[in-house]
Parts: sequence; structure tokens; C-alpha cells
Amino acid sequence: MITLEQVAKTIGELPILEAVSLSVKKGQFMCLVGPSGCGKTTLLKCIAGLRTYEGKIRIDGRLSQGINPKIGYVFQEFSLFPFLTVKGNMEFGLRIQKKPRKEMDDIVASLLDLFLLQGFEHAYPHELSGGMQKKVAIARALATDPEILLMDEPFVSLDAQTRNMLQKELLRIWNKTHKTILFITHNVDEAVFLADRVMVLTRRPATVKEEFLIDLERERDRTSPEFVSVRKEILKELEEEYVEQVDRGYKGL
Amino acid sequence: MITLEQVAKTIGELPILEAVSLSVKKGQFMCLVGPSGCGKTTLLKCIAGLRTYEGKIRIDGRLSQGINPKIGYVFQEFSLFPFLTVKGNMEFGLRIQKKPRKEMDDIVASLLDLFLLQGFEHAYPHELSGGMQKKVAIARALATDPEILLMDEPFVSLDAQTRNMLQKELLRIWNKTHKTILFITHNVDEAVFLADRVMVLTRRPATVKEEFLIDLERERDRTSPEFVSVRKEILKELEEEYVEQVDRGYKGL
Amino acid sequence: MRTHKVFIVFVFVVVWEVVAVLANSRFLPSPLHVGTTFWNLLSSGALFRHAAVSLARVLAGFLLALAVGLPLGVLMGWFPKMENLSVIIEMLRPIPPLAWIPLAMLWFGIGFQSKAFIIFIGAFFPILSNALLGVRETEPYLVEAGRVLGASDSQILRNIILPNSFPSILEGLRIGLGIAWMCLVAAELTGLNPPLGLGYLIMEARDLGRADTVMAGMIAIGVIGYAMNIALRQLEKRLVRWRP
Amino acid sequence: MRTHKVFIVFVFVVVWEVVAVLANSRFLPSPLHVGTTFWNLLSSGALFRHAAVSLARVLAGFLLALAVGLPLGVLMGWFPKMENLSVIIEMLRPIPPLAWIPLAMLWFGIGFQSKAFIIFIGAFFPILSNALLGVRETEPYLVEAGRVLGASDSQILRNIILPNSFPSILEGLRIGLGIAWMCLVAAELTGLNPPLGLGYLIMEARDLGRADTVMAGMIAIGVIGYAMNIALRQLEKRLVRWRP
Amino acid sequence: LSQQEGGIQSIDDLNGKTIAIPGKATVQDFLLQRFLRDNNITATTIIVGPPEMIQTLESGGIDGFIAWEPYPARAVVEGEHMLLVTSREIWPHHPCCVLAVQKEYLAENKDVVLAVLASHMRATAFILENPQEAIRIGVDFTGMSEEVVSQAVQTIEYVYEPNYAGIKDYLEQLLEMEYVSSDDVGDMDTFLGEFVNSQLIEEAAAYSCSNLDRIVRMGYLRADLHQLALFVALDQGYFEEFGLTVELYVFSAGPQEMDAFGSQDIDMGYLGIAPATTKRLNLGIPIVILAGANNEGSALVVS
Ligand SMILES: Nc1ncnc2c1ncn2[C@@H]1O[C@H](COP(=O)(O)OP(=O)(O)OP(=O)(O)O)[C@@H](O)[C@H]1O
Ligand SMILES: Nc1ncnc2c1ncn2[C@@H]1O[C@H](COP(=O)(O)OP(=O)(O)OP(=O)(O)O)[C@@H](O)[C@H]1O
Ligand SMILES: [Mg+2]
Ligand SMILES: [Mg+2]
Repeated sequence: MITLEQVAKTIGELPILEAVSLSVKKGQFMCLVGPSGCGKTTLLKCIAGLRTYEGKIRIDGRLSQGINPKIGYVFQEFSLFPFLTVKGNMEFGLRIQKKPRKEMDDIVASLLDLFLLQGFEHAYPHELSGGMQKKVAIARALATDPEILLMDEPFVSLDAQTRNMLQKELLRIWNKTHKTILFITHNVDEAVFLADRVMVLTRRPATVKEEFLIDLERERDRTSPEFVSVRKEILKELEEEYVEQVDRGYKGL
Repeated sequence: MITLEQVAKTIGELPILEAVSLSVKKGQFMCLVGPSGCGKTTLLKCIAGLRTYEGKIRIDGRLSQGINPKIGYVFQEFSLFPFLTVKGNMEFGLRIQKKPRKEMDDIVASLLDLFLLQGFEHAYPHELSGGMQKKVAIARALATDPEILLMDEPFVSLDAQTRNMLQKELLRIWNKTHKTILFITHNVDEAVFLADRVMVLTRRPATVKEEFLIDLERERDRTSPEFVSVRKEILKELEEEYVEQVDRGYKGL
Repeated sequence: MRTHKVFIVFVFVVVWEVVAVLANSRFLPSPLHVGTTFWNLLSSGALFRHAAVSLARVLAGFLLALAVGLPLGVLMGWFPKMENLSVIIEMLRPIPPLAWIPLAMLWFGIGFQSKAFIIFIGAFFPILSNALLGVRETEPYLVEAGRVLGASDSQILRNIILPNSFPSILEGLRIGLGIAWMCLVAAELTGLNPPLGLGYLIMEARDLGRADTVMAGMIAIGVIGYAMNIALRQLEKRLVRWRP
Repeated sequence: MRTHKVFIVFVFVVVWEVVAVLANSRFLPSPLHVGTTFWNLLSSGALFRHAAVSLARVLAGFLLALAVGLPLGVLMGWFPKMENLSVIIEMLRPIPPLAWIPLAMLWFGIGFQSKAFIIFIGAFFPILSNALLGVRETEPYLVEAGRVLGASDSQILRNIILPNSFPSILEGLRIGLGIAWMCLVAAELTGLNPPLGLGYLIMEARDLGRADTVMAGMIAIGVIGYAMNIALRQLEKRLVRWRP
Repeated sequence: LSQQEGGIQSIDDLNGKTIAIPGKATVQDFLLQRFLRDNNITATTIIVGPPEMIQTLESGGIDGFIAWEPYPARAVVEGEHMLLVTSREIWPHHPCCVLAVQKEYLAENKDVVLAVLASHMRATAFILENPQEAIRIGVDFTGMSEEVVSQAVQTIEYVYEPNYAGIKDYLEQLLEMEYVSSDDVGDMDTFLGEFVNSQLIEEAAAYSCSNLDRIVRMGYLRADLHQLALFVALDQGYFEEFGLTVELYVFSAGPQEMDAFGSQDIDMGYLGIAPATTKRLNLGIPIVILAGANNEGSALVVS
């Protein structure tokens, strides 16, 4: 359970977040969408405890202070440890938790399978393609089986099939382990396919613009009329923000 | 005009490209699609002269040797100069060409407009969101108005509206300046929307699997039956490669 | 920050005072005693004369080391072939400045140049070394990005490698500057006319058994070295604003 | 590469020979002459005895500098408060090793320790400096990635900062090692019992006007320093395989 | 004799003790060896830089040291230590500091050399006649306390005659210990005849001139009371009387001054006979010794 109350953030002169209030229940899957540069990543980092902010963020009812060990995070940008192999990266969190060797090996083996990375366990990040790096980063966050997953555009740079497969896998894991997931994406299709709720953010400074409850059976059919209609509505909301942005010349400072 | 004859590349023990032959005519817009990690980026870097390879690559009929000044490149990974501002990054190529100050300023101003980055000209890359960084990288490649554009998943991480807008802008520029464009994407929809030809690559080691001529009027309607049918066919080809990959356990080494 | 630093210096002086009182040896004068000596040297103008001469020597040696070491380090980092030079450089590097004195005198005589040469010897290697490190550690993607934008080798060096390795280069300058001062006594050991220089001041005081003057000289070197170091840091702050 | 290096050394020796012949001065003996002296010193075992003593002193001072400078540098890079210590460190840094001799003798007497201390003084600052640089230059995203994977401060230091700043730390070690050897003559200037050490060998030969022995001593230091440097590079190659 | 805490009261107490010398092949090195041999004592000798000798003695690192003035005097005045023997008692009239000239310079500028020599002789006479005034000059030039200077001059014999016999004696020892090679020396008397020029002293005694209008580059050692004659000559304006300008170069030790002779950066200079002889031979630096500056002037100090 994640609760945000009037969270705000300004960097220098630039307001990034403004009065963001929302809450994600335990076991819920929420997607965040919003225009480029609106503040989604900043918001996620605030929740993870990687940024300071004004307002209150509660994790399972307790005021968040610093990093919460319950949280797993998939970064938007490249974030692998360049000095560790694929295996070393996947193991990192497990080593921190001082898991026994055997258990680590098992987890890594199954992650290598899941992400079709067999044979690359001893490769260093710079020896991987962009998509493979993304997969390792997701695997690293999943390895420690965190209660809460914050994912910032995790499936970007993956081919359509892998993306579909991983979407389904994520849902399977989520179903099985009742994780709370907060997921940023620009792909509205993906958002509607995955989430219980889709939160649309305004242009910067970001605040909550509109919330959509996606009350469709899983596994969802992307071509069903309900799916298509929610998708359209969300796109319309986003379009509004975009037009507004263009009209105002998107002046940053 | 880009011609590849039997281009092959092996890194260490791992064959990445195998007998890739293709040619892109002057003024053509070609999209490359293929499974994650199959070798698309490697292929593009070979064409740009950033990698060694076996076989022959010709640019406008002449054997390519080293970097060709006609080529502009948009990298898949983060590639901005961290020590330059947005403006500094956009100007970089123009400075190299020793363009007069006035002209540089004009070009940068119009790029800032186009990419909705007004107000951020003096920001450093680490002060930008992921999507904004992508936009600066594209702008940097466009600034010098190269004859040939190699673009490696340029529109990833952008919101749907910005993406659509930039797709159209790219087509407009292409139409006006008759650039030759080679474009990598995982988004088949995007490929069909943009390209004259879509080239499907096999799983690693990459080679040409199938070519699709997209002979539709522009501006294309994504919902037209022709569009949808080509899209499906391409997806089917990709699916085949994906399944094959999964079946073979995707052993890398 | 500033008050913290003042506090730390204060603690240092207090510890010194306590140790000096406990040791009660004329070879370890108290801060007060040293302070008085320092003040006398300062107000008589003697310290200033010594310092000015030394500063000129250090600056000359340091700037020479910069002028040779920086480009050489950058080139050695850039051209794999040049790296072979390292065999000579790595052999010359550990040779003590004091051992160079006879050769320095032979080559440059007794004057300003041989002193600057000894200081050059000290400052040269770290400047070269860190410049080389900076160039080698530049991420390949930056070079590739420059290449596809049409930059020539020299443009890539100037416009990408240099700004990118600035922090490392500046660290080399800082280390080199420290070592330049470190070599001052060795440089001023011999053939001084007039007998001026902080290194000379220290060694003369050492001969005469004046521990307070030795320390006053050390402090003078410490303070000037510190000031120059601060100047370099300011330069860094202004030029490397782009760091996250 | 190897043949290139041999070639460069060869060119160096040839140039030296030519210069020596042209200069025709006993101050600058020819390589052949120096080589003979070197060989005599070697075969009599004298060089070995001198080198062994010096090596022990250098290693002791260097390892001490490593043991203190590396953690201190890392901590100063990590904790902003610790950075305030830099005020003392930057003041002590430029003080010449020769100026420390009286204090070193006072504190540590004439034995092994005072020599190790002088060498420590030389090696300490670059090791600290480059460790600090390495830590400060670690990209914030790596630290954040470690944090969200639950790493504590000390785990982040050990498992992220240290491996990531390894190239910079090793450069510091390399510079520090070079300077450790540079300080050898200063360290072996006084309080020798028995009179052994390469620094002593050089200074005695210098006092007696034996330029060939001076150079033989310089070469011995150069070669040992080079060998140790190679060892550090090998270590780097093994530990930093992950660089692109 | 009573021995308190291993303190040394007599020569015999030195047996088995550690004594510091300033360096190998120094005059002090030979003085100590001669002393130990003459008294049939075995002691360990170690090398300590003179500036650190007193503190090392006090911290117990050594039991005694032999050094040139002013270190013995400082040990007596500042630390209340004791001169066990002076070098006068070990080797009477042993040579110490000398006035040397670059050979070529001598050939080309004999008048200047004569003027310097004459000034040196006058200054030496002055020291012997006005010891109190000489001490004042020594204090002014070296910055040492009057106590130290007056203590020091007691053990120093100021002379100007070059000590031919003493130098020969010293050279024989150098040869014996192989610090120099007999190949370089050749015939001893021929060599010494060239190296030590005793004739110029007489010529200088009669030299007079008032308008030389020349500059001479002169080396000397920092804070060395053996070279008091130079300070006196400067103080009393003897050089100026000849129309001579002396450009002073200060060195921290004789071997370095020899290097400056070698690189032809100085024309004349005061320095110890030990580096002058060894480097003259080993490096072939062409210098000629014109005059003594002092004999004796070292002492063995114990706690
Ligand atoms: N420097 C390298 N060393 C070893 N292997 C490498 C190196 N660079 C790339 N590879 C391998 O080459 C293969 C192809 O990489 P490439 O980046 O071209 O893939 P891609 O098709 O662009 O994939 P994506 O869609 O994920 O970007 C990958 O399996 C990768 O592991
Ligand atoms: N360190 C910083 N200094 C200054 N501005 C910053 C900094 N970090 C982020 N910003 C600004 O904050 C705004 C929001 O950034 P953020 O990364 O949260 O956007 P986002 O919604 O994740 O965008 P995208 O979809 O492109 O990833 C941007 O305008 C960016 O310029
Ligand atoms: Mg973002
Ligand atoms: Mg790629």
C-alpha cells in the first residue's frame, strides 16, 4: 500500500510535481501515463526514497523515510552495474540479502530462462544489446521478489513478442505473489492491458488529471470493444495535455 | 544509396551478422525490424563505419571506409555529451562544420521549437527526462541535415502524441530533403506507417528474412485494411523467429 | 563548511600544542612559538622574499610539467602506439629528484632552470598519468557520437575527450602541484644566489637547529600550496558545472 | 607491443650513448660504462643488498600509505563532512619530505620507521586524492541502483563504489608508488645503520663523484619501480576486465 | 670510574657503543677510524646527517657523534653535552676546509685569484688578531648565537697555508680504502703538485692593486664557521679594496659545490678537502687548492 498526500517537488526554479495525491492498495497494479518530461520518473523516485520532496508518502501506512527494502525498482535509464556480469547484476540484491549460493544460482537460472538470456550469464553489460540490457535490469529487480515493484518504462526497446510475453509473465508473477505494482509507460495499450487502474498525469508540473478503473477480465483481449474504448478515452486525456503544451510553447523555465 | 553485400560480423565466438545483403536507394525510407539482440544495432553501426565487418558496404556506390560525413546517426543508447547543454549538443555538428554563429542559432531555435524543448536550451543532459534526452539526440542528428539518416529506435520513450507528431515531422523533412533513411524500430505499426520498405531480420546471427514493400499512399491510415494486413504479416514473420528462439533456448554462446 | 574547516585547523593546532607541551623538547616547538617566529619572518619581509623566489621556481617547473605532461598524456591515451613510451616514462618516474640534481646542474647549470627542472621532474608524472587515465576512461559512446557528427581526431580530442576528462586532469594537476612543492627543498639545496627560497630557509634553519623556523617554513609552503590548490578547485567548479 | 617497447628502450640507450660521447664529460658516463658498473654491483651482491633494504622501506611506507590513504580517501569522497579534513590534508600535502626529516627523526628515531614515514608522506597524498576522485566520480545512478536493491552504505561502498572507482584508485597507487620511490633518497639521507639502501648508494656515490654509480643506482630504482608498476597494471588487467 | 646510565666519561667507555659520522670518506670518518684504532676501541659507526646528530644523541639513538663545527659547539652550549676529544687531539693540524679555484680560471685570471688570496690571508690574520671581533662577524653571518660561535672557534685552527702534508696523508687513506683509484692519481707527488698550489700564497702576499673591476663567482657552505675568513673578508671590505665584486653562491655541502665547479658555475670556492679531493679525482673536475681555510675544527661529542 502506497499513499501520497500532496506530494510536491521543485528543482531549482522549475516545479516538477504539484500536489500529487494518490494511493495504490496492496496487491494493486497501477499504471502511470503522462506527457514526456511531465514528472513521472521524478514521482517514482520520490516514492522509492531516492529524491527529497514536500508532502507525505506512506508505505504500508508508515511515513516513508529513505529507501524502503520492500521496494524493487526498474530504472528508465541504463542502470546496470558495468563491472558485474549479467549473473552478477541479477545476483546483486540476493547477495545483499546474504542468500545462500544455491538459492541464488536457482533464482538466476530461472531468470535467465525467463528472459531468454541463457548463454549470456558471463557477459558484461557493454556486450549486450539495448533490449538485453533492459531485460537484465528487470530481472535484477525481480530477483529479490520485492513486495512493491516500481517500474519505469521497463518494456521499452523490446520486440513486440518479447514484450507481450513479459507482460503476461509480469501478470502471472503479480497474481501469484500479490505484489503492489506501480508502472510507468507511454504505451496506453500496455497500460490498459496490465493495470487495475490507469492514472493520467498532467503536463509538468505533474498532478493527477484523471483516473481510469480498468475493470476487465484477465487475460484481456486487446481488440474487445471495452478495451478499445478505455484506450481511446485515455488517449484523449493525453491529447488534451499535449495540445495545451504545444499551445503554450512548452516554456520550461 | 546504401548497398550491403554479404556483410558478416562475429564478436569473439558469437556470430552477430551473417551474409546480410540489402540496398537502400537514394531517397528511400527503410525500416529494419527483428528480435531483440538479433544484430540490428550492430548492422547500423557497421553501415555508419563505427564497427569493422566482413563483406562490402557501399555508400553511393563507393566502398565505405571509416566514417562518412553524409551520414547522421541517432543512437539507441544514451549518447548525449554530458558536458554540453541542450544547445551545445544540438550545435555540436554545426560547430564541427564551422557554420556561422547566426545560422547555428537559427537552426537550434527551430529544433527547440520542433521538439518542444524551448526553455531547456541551457539545461545539461542529466537535468532532462528520458524522453527529453531522446529528443535532443534526434535533434542533434537532424541539425547538420545529413543526406543519409541512420536511426536506431529514435522514438522510444516518447509519449504517443509526441511520437506521432515526430513521425509526421520526419516524413515531412524526408519528403522535402529526399534523405535516405534507415530506421530501426520494434514498433511494427511505426514501421508500416513510415517506411517504403520494411526489412525483417532473423534472430541472431541476423540475416535478411523477408522484405515488405509498403506501397500505400501517405499520409497512411493506420486503420485501413491494407495497413492492418501488412502489419499482421510482418508480425507473423517476427513471431516465427521468436518461437524458434524460444524453442532453441536462445543459447547465446 | 567554512566554519567546519576553521574548527578542524583549530583542533589540529590544539593537538599540536598538547603534544608539544607533553614532549617538552626543543626540537618540537609549540604552535605559539612557531607562530611568533612566523610572524617575525612575515613582518620583516623575509618570508615574503623567500616565498616569492620559491613561487617563481615552483610555477615555472609546474607550468613546464603541464605544458609537456598534459599533451603527452592525452596523446598516449589516444594513440595506442604512443603508449609504448610508457616503458621509458615508468622507468624515469620513480627516480628521486635528489638523484637528478647532478645531471640537472650539468644540463642547466646552477641557475633558475636547474631548480625548475627538479620541480618539473616531480610534477610531470602525475599530470601525465592522470591525463592518460582521463582519456582512456572516456566512454567510447562519446567518441562514436562525435565521429558520426563528423568530428576529426583533433576535434574529438579538443571538443570531447578534453572536456570529458577534465575532472581527472585537474586531479592530476592538483597532485602534480603538491609534488612540485614537495620537490622544492631538493631544488633549493644547491647553488643559490642570492640565498633565498622557502626550501633554503628550511634547510638553513635545520643546519642551525632552529626547529621553529623549520616549521614556519613548512607552514608557509603548506599555506601557499593550499591556496594554489583552492584556486585549482575553483577552476574546476567553474569548468565542471555539468556534473550531476 | 613488447618489441616496440624493447625498441624504444634501445633508442633511448643509443641517444644516451651519443649524447655521452658528444658531451665527453665524466658527469655523464656512457651507457656502457654505467652498464659495467651496474654489472659489478650486481655480481658482487652489493646492489642486491642495497635494493633489498630499500624495497623493504618503500613497501612499508607505501603499504602504510595505502592502508591509511585509501580508506580515508574513500570516506572523504563518501561523507561530505569528512571532506572538511581536506583543509589539513591540502596543507600538509605540499610540504617537502626533506623538511619532514627532523620531525621524523624526532618521532621515530633513526630506525626503519622514520624512513618508512618519509616514504609514507610521499605516497599518501596521491593515493588519497585519486581514491577520493574515484568515489566522487561514481555516477549517481549506480549508487541509486544499489540503494533500491537494499544495499547499506557500507555495502554500497564495498560492492559498488570500490569496484567502480578501481581504475582511478589504481592510478593513484601507481602515482603513489612512483612518489614513494622518489622519496627514497630523502628517506635514506640520514640515520643509516648499516649504510645500505639505493638512495644511500646514490648519495654516497654522488658525494664521492662517482657518476657511474649514481646512474647505476638510478637505473636500479627505475627498473624496480617499473617492475612494481607492471605488477599493478597486471592487477588492473585482471580486476578491470569489464571495461569496454 | 663511575658510569651512570651508560653515560660516557672516558675514552674507554666508547667500547661497543654507536657513534655517528656525517658520511663515508669524510674527514670525520677518517678521524674517527684513526681515533678508534689508536685507542684500540671497537664501536659501531653509523651515518647521520649532522643537523640531526644532536637530537639523535639525546633520544638515545647514538652514543656519540663526530662532526664539524658548529655542531659540537651547539651540543655543548644547547644540550650541555661533552666534547670527548677534539680532532686536534686525534690528528693535530689535520686539513679541513680549503680555498679552491677552477684551473682554467686560474690560468686566465691570475690577478683576480691573487686578490682573493690576499684578501683571504688578510682575513685569516684578522681572525687571529681580533678573535672577539671575528666572533661578532661569525655571529652576523651565520645567525648562530655568540655562545656557540665562541665555543666553536676554540677548536678551529684558522690558517692560510695549504696543508700539503695533511692532504697527502688524507689522500693515502682514500687510496687505501679505495674511495679513489690509483689510476686517476698516478704518481702521488706529481698529482699533488698540480692539485695543491703553494706558491701563489707568496705571490699574493705581495700583490697589490685597487682597480681590478672584476666579478668573481664564489661558492661557500651554509653556516660553516670553518669559512670564517670569507665572512671577515666580506665584512671588512677586503675584496672591494681590490676593486673586486664577489658574487656569492651558497651550498649545503661540499660535494654539491664540486658539482658547481664541474658545471663551471662558480670560479672559486671554500669547501672541505674531502669532497674536493674525491671529486677532483673521480669526476676529473679541474680545481686547484690555493690555500687552507682551517685545520682541525671537528670534535667527538658524547652525552
Ligand atoms: N562488444 C560486444 N561484445 C560481445 N557481444 C556483443 C558486443 N556488442 C554486441 N554484442 C552482441 O551482439 C548481439 C547483437 O547486438 P545488437 O545490439 O546489434 O542487437 P539489436 O538487434 O540492436 O538488439 P536490440 O533490439 O535489443 O537493441 C547481442 O547478442 C550482443 O550480445
Ligand atoms: N536534476 C535535475 N535538474 C533539473 N531539472 C530536472 C532534474 N531532473 C529532472 N528535471 C526536470 O524534471 C522534469 C521531469 O522529469 P522526469 O524525468 O520526471 O520526466 P518523465 O515524466 O519521467 O519524462 P519521460 O517520459 O520523458 O521519462 C523534466 O522537465 C526535467 O527537465
Ligand atoms: Mg521518465
Ligand atoms: Mg539495438
